[in-house]
Amino acid sequence: MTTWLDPQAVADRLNTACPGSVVGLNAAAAGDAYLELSADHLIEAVTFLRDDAALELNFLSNLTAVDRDGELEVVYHLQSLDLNQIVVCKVSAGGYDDPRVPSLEPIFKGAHLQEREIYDLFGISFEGHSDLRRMFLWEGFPGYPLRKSFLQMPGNLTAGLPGFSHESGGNDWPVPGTVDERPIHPNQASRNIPVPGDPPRVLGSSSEGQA
Amino acid sequence: MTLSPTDTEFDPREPITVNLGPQHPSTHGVFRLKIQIDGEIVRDAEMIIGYLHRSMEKLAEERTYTQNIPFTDRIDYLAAMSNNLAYCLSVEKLAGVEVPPRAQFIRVLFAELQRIASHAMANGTFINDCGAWHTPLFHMFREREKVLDLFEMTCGARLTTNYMRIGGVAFDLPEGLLPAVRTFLDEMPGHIEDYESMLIGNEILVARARGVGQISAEDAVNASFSGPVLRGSGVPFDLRKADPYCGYENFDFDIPVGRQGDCYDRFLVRMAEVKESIRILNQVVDNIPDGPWLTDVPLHLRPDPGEAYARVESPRGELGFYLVSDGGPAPFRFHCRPPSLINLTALKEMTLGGSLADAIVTLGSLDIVVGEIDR
Amino acid sequence: MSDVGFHLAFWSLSAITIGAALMVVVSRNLIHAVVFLILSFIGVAGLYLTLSAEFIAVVQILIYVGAIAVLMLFAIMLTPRAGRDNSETGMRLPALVLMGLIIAAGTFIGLETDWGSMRGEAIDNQARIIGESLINEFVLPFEVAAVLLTAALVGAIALAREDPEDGSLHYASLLEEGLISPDEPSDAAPLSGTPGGGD
Amino acid sequence: MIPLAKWYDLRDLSGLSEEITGWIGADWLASLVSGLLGALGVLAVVGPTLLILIWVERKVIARFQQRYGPNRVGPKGLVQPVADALKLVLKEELRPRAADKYLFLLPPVLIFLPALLIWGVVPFGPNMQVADLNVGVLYLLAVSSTGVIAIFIAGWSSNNKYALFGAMRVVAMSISYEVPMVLALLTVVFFTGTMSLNGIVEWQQSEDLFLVLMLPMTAFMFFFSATAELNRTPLDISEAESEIVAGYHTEYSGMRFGLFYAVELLNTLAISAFIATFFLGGWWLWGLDEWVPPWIILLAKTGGVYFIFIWTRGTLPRLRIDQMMHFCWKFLVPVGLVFLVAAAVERTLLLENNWDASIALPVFGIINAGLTVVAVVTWAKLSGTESQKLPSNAIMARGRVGGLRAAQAIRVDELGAEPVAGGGD
Repeated sequence: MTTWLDPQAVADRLNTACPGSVVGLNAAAAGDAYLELSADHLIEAVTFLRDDAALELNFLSNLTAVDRDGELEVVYHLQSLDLNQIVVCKVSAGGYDDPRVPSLEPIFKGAHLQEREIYDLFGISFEGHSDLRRMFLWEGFPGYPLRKSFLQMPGNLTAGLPGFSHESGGNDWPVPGTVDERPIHPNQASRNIPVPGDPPRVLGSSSEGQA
Repeated sequence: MTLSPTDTEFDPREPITVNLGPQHPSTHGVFRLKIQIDGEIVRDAEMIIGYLHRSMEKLAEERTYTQNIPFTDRIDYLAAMSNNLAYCLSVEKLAGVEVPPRAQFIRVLFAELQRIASHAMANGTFINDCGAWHTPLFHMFREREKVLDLFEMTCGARLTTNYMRIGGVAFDLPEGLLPAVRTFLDEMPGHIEDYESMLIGNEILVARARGVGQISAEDAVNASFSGPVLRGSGVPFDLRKADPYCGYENFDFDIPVGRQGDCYDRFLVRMAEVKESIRILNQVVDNIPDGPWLTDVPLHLRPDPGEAYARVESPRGELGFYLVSDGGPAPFRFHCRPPSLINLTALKEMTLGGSLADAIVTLGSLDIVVGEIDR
Repeated sequence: MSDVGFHLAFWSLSAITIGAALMVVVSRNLIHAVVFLILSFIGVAGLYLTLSAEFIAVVQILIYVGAIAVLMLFAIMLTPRAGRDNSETGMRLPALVLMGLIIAAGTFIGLETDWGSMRGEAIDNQARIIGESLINEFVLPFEVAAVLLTAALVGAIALAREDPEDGSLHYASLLEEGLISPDEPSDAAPLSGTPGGGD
Repeated sequence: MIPLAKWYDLRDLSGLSEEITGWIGADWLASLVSGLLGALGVLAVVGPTLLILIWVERKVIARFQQRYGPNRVGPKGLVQPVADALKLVLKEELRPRAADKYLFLLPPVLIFLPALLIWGVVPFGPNMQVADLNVGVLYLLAVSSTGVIAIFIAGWSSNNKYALFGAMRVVAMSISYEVPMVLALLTVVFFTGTMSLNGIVEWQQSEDLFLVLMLPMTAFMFFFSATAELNRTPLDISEAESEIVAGYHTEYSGMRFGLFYAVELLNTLAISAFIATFFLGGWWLWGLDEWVPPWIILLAKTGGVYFIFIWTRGTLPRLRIDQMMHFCWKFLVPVGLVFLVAAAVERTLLLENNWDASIALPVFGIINAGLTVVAVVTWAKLSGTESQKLPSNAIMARGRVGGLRAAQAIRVDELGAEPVAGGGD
């Protein structure tokens, strides 16, 4: 079983090796715990994480980004194959105008295509990347589709499909049960996602008699 | 044509640019490889992708967690079950859903069947890329068909199965499936013997694939390779062993690894993995428990704010789903870690200096699925 | 073969040969010129056939069409500007004068020579006779030609072979440049993909 | 040789043509008519055979591949080739705008000529040959070498890089493989002492053996070189589907493509007939040719050889171009020279010493077979890189999981020594 490293322990080691590189951490629960690194010290910190004998996080398992409604952050899943442990690191890239993060390509060749993808879809510039071009979309595509603000961007893009948008009353999804009052994200509300309650569900609770 | 340019300054040593794809017999989909060749030797290779980009990660942000399961079928359409599984595991991790034991066994059953089907396809097309006249491909298609028949028996679909559910699987196994799987498992070793007598040690195949597209273990790890491509380089990393899910720790199987990380090693690793899958399947069929196959999960699941990253060993490598929830009915962020894409990272380095034919063989041995690359 | 058929064959083959040869000169496209040259060769082979010289005819096709013309096409195709038509040059007038003189000389010789015709039995086993005369009567010219061809072969190889240092494009030179490195351990240069081994 | 047959004798259709020309008075007209008759006869055999061949090849390959093959059009799908041909005729013929206007149209026609001309010297029976040239072997080589030009023009005029690659490959390949082919045929000529194809068959008849028994390596050389000249798997690099789409005929559509396709099959059939003639006794089969029409015996043998062609295509992957060239120049040519000398020495010994052929020939056959074994074993030992000699199996990790250290441990276990990082070949 892969060990999800305690961010606090990793942060302690990091702080002694390259002070100032850890800006925050969340040690809430396994799988959810992460380490927040500063973009300025990212290269040194990740190099240390890779080379440190006790951590040996030499496999960049996953690299992605999340748009926290205007705040872009890059998420790294660093793994050690031999020691079988993994840690999640996050770096804040800044707001929508000119988000920047140092590229991990010099340390992990595996970051090459994943960073290009993030640049393409989020518009985060990875400084030091050898070939930062759009990958899926063509050069000159208006905006970055995975940003939450994509629909407000230039390009005559309208929300939803005609006849299905929330405003035009196209949402005739039958929703049983009570309505969940918790707010949902505006982007999701604009599409045909119903605002559902939790319908009673018994499927699979017995071993026979199902659709 | 580059050979008859209209300008007077012509450098005869300038390499010729050849576009392999987006429509080409051996690019396995709408994948474009722009190669600069000098005679037959590849001097530069650049891949151009995105012809199949459907922006699934964006679409998924506007569908409920359950509605997203059919999307995952379309990510890697040659291993839909594995994609279903990876996504469901991720949601279950996010929402803290327990999966009943029977469902675990059913999931392993179909994930391994899917691996056999996918590896059959991969090896068949690989031999085709080496220039065989479709014979091994058709033989391997025969086995893949049998697996797809089993899928159809269970969930009605052959390719885009949409079978896994959050908290289990959609339906219980139909009557007669397990005997059918048993028959399949009894037949399969004979078929594998056929392939091995035909392909393994075939001088032409060895000449074409040995030492071609070689990548060392260090480079493979550095380039985040996973799956048979990583194991072909000799690194025994398999998530079924390293980070067991669905109770893989209870099954007895082994990890095959290659000798030097060339195309032939990847082919051999896939061949051996099929045998290991059969071993696992035999144990699954013998030990599958009775009981529920799906837990009670709200249809419109709203996990608490948080994030989860769960991964499985798909036929192509480490397939992970990174989900972020803001408490809404749909994922706030839906990210798929595509093994096909990441395994292409070092394509240029692997093809450089080889011949055009080697580049094709190398591409074939990486076993890409364009649906997963572009998503 | 009777006279009618013979004359028919001779005149049509002559027309093909000369017409094709003319097109070789007239055609502005190099590839077209070579294709006409091939036609001309075939016409000559046909003329040999009318002389009952089967062996020579077959050898004409085998060597001139099958080998020399193919080599010409190959060389032209690898020449960058072969696809373009040749443009006008300033050598038109001198060439015209020269050609006129040559044609006049040829006509003069053709008209003045007393062409005796030879009638004889067709030789049955020409290959044997040619072979015997080559190694008996004409053994010295034959050997000289062989040595000459060998020298030409060696010279061609020496000319075509480029030094690995000057950035030539061959596999060996790629090794020199370090673009491919089959022997060095790959941790020296990360991700130096080793190329096809081959044999 | 059997006596000249009556005109109605099926065993030897040449009697028929003799009869017909006998009715015509004029000498030149008679030779013209008999020539035309022969050509028509060949066409009448070759045309339908071609259609059947397409069906046979597809059906046999389908059986190799666990499929049914064509089985919808006509009984057992027999009419399928006709339907395909009709479809090809009706299809629009496209010409790329940038292609050379005249040269683009030439190759499909040009390539058909040698494919038909080559049938002129096939001895279907003792007297059944359109032209019994005493330089038949050279004629075969000359005619087959012209086909390259058509392929070449096709590739160049298409103005397509794939087509150009196909053309370049095909020229490089045919020039190279013509050498072992000529060497193989020269060996046969040296051994039999004749360049006439009928003469070669008659030699085999008089010595009562197939040449393949005397010269196994030469037969293989001819077969392999022919495979290269015909662009068939495993040497089909000029139209390697997975690399350069369709090679030189990428841009051809409709019946123009159909002609290329037909020529490929026709040439394969012709080469099968030549292999049957040179090495398998042609129309002769230990006296059976007195009872069965000789041309049926030849066609049966041809079918057998053709089946081997289909078989290799159905089972083998493709070699890379440099590997092909290596095989040609480093193995086939030297070995061909050795066998040429061997054949010359053997024939001279036989003629000079007046040895009893019935004893000497089997001895020579055994010597040649031994030489073949030596050549093959030597090549097998010398060729191939170190990495190609690695075992063909995956290593089992045996419970080891992890990264580079685990990989190292497995290698140490397996190889018993520190491996070189990254390998190399």
